[in-house]
Amino acid sequence: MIPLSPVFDVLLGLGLLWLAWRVVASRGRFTAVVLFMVFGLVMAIAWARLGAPDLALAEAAISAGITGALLLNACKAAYADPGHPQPGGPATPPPSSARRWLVYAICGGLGTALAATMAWLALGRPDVAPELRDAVSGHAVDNPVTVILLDLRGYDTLLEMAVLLMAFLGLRILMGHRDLAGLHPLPEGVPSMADSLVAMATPILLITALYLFWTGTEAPGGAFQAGALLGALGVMYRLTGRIEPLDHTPAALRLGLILGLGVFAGFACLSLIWSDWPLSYPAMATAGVALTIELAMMISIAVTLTLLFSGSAGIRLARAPVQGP
Amino acid sequence: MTAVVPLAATAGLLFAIGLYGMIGRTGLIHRLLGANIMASAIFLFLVVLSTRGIEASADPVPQAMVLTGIVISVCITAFALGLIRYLRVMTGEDELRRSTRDADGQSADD
Amino acid sequence: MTDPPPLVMAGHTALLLGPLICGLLVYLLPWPRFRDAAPIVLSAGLLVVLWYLSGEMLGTGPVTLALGGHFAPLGIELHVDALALAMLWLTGLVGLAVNVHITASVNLTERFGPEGFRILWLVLWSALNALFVAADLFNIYVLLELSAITAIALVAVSRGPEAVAAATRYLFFALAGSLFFLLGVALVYAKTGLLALRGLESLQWHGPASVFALGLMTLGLAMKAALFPVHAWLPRAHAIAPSAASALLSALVAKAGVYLVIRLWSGPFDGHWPEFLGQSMAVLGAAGIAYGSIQAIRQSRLKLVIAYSTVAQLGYLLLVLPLASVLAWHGVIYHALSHGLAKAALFLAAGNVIFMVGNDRLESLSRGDHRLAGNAMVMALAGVSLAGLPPSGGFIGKWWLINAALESGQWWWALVVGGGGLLTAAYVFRVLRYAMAEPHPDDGRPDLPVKRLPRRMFWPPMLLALGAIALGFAGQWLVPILALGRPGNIAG
Amino acid sequence: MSISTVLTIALVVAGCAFFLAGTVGLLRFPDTHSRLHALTKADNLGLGFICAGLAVHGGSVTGALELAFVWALAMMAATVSAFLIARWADWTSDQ
Repeated sequence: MIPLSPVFDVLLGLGLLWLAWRVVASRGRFTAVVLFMVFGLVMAIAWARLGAPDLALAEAAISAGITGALLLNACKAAYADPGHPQPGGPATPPPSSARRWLVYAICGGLGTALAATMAWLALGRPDVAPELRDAVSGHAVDNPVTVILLDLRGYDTLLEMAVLLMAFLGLRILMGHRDLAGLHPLPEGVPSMADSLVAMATPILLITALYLFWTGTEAPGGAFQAGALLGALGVMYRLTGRIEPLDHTPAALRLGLILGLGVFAGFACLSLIWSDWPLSYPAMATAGVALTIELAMMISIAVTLTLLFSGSAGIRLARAPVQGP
Repeated sequence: MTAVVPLAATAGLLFAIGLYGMIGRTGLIHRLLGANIMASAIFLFLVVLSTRGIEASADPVPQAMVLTGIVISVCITAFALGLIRYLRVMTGEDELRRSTRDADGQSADD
Repeated sequence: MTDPPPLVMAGHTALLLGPLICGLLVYLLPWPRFRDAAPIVLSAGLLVVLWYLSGEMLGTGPVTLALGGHFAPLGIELHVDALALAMLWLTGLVGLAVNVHITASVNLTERFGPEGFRILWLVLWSALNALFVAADLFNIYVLLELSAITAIALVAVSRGPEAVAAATRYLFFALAGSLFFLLGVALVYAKTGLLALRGLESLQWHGPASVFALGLMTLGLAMKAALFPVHAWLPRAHAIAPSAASALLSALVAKAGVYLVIRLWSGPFDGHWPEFLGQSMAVLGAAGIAYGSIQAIRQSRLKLVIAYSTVAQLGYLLLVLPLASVLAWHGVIYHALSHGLAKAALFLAAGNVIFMVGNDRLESLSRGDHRLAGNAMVMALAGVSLAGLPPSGGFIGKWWLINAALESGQWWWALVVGGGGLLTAAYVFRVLRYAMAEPHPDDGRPDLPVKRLPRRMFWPPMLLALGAIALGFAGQWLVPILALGRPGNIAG
Repeated sequence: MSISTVLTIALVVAGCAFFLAGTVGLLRFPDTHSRLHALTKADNLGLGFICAGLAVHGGSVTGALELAFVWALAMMAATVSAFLIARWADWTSDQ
């Protein structure tokens, strides 16, 4: 390894700390959000540096990309939403200096203790169970992370799909409110250049997503990365007005929303037929079943992310597609 | 690997900075960003852990935990943003009042 | 490890995934009859399953199951013992009552279809069942997030600024709580490379890192459970939610956090904490009892009284940490069961009051209308159990706790239990005094009609309250079940 | 030190210099349009130089093609986003 690398790591760490501090200490919302997106990208660099490029991709796409889009959308909505009366007088009195020092003391103390503990723990090397190594290397699916996500800890992934669905349904409760401005397209119609970029990006994103999905069984990638890419495509379609919001959820969309969770849970129950345990894969068709579940999850993730961003109960393709120049 | 110690220590400090954002600020967006930084700090620590596992390749368990965790944190963030936005539309405020007065609203039964 | 009979595994699968799949079906096919009937049929079926599983467990003892057949350290394990079984029963009973109650009480068709409410609650039910049998740290984290997001959404169902403010406050507490919990999990994994509770129990890894991790996880769980110093979100959230949801949140969701604290302290972390930490946790519990009860006495709205009472009643559960004896263990299980039934009954009854008179101010209870009398009866029965008056489940639980405290020589905890009972009696009788009071001559206005209460709304809380009382007669009969799978630190 | 290493270092250093210039422009120029002007041109060139340097370093044709593809995609995205930012700047100054 190049001798300069410790310096680089320290600089990377300091950069992350500085960015994080700027995020929490900045005055304006917009500044904080943009700095947070930069923070996410630098974090992705740190992960790539630690030898986890697929996690870095997921962080950049899902965390910095989708979260960033959601946050920017919320900032924009702050201007678009109707009448927010300024409350008479400050809502909360500025925190007393005693309270401020208490917060500093808590955070400083916890940070020091955590940094020391984590550095010390990271140096130790607990034994990785040999059973785990054997199970991962002898599995019909080649990518170790996919083995964990779909088989060994598949139950967690199932529940994670439930969290995704619940996030949308939780938002759905709030959506009935008439005063909430949806996500409007840009003020004077759709800019032609963005539209042509979307047209151009569609095949590239589709192919990349399918590639990520397909390669997930043997190399970094899988349903979540692919679903996030498709979700990003949905976000672009929504921004350029190719997708319109609806105030109800059509049956097909409902099916798309619950498909991943439903297929996974149904599989868990069905597997009692060929084995004693739920969620165990049939010996003959492990890879095929895994791929089916991943496909269903990819569709659900894409649909849910698009709907979460759109901030509406449903969506449909725009009747009259926007014409180019 | 040399990256382990500085980045693990960074993770600990990042968590504290995120916590400051969460309890030291009043603006809800800033508090939410603080929570996201806390989550990122934990994920960074888990990624650090994944480098020291099986010699040839990384330890896949922390990596799977990070992937699950990222998706969950995006979901919670999206839901929280919806609540924050709705709160602003209804009350015009970007923060939670620290009032001691008891809520006098009605629940949805009636 | 011997495999349990296939039917046992199938039964647990039904408990874990049944409500979830039912929720998905109801969401996909929102026919009114189907969406009302399916959850009721499901909850009745799950009670049968629970009956079968309890019988099996009497023969075999506590069971450890593994999803996909991958036992630790490969995959995710489930562990079912008496405490878990008690909580599963509680969930099943409260779930049945709530399912019947919401067919008449929650009517949100205009903006948010009832199927949306159903799926939120059915997934919450799955998450709770899963939490009570979970035996894997990261799995617990995911389940905590799932139960939190559904619970918060259920609070937000009551729209309006107060509800959204309460839901947002709840969300930030839950978010901080789950992050602290996840941080603790990460530290445990860094130190041991394990996530399964069973593996951690058999590993010798005492040290400052384990106490640090335990502290972080406990702090996180305390935020979720609204234990005393970090309780600020609970009263408003539980008071503003639709009453059927309040019943679930108070009787089950908040309790799940305390349940996990007890699980962790007496399971994998047993022996890692010095004695004074156990005592200080119980001191926090006692402070919660005092604070919650006094606040409950000062409230002027019925649902706030009941919500503050939850802050108080959860404190009793922490007393098992310093006491650590068989009697205390039984007492805590009994207290959890009877409090859950009584609290759910009270919230459903409060919902009925709102349904009938339009608000839940205490003065409204003294309307002198005979239609309110049945409901007051429910509150009286549930209140008797809550205050620990004989004959009731609450009485047995508290009696055992007091005896455990006296046996171990820690008489001060007996005082806490007794004093807490007195305070509880104070706020219960304050509510009943309003309910029994002769109406003020000016208040009996005929222009304020009292709506007739459907039977579907009256009987669920009534039966829950009667169940809480009936537990008082079943003590000796249930002891052999309660003894299954006591943790190691509790002497036999 | 082989000729390809020297070439790589030269190209990457040139790329970094363009990035530096672009960033200085971003920080120093007075309004949105001139900032965009500094940023897009300098950064696209800088990225191009760095991709070329890496392609020389990698030494394979497919690698070079992939890097060229990366550069092309980044340029497309940069073009459109610069256009959108400029339009937004016009729109807000009109208000």
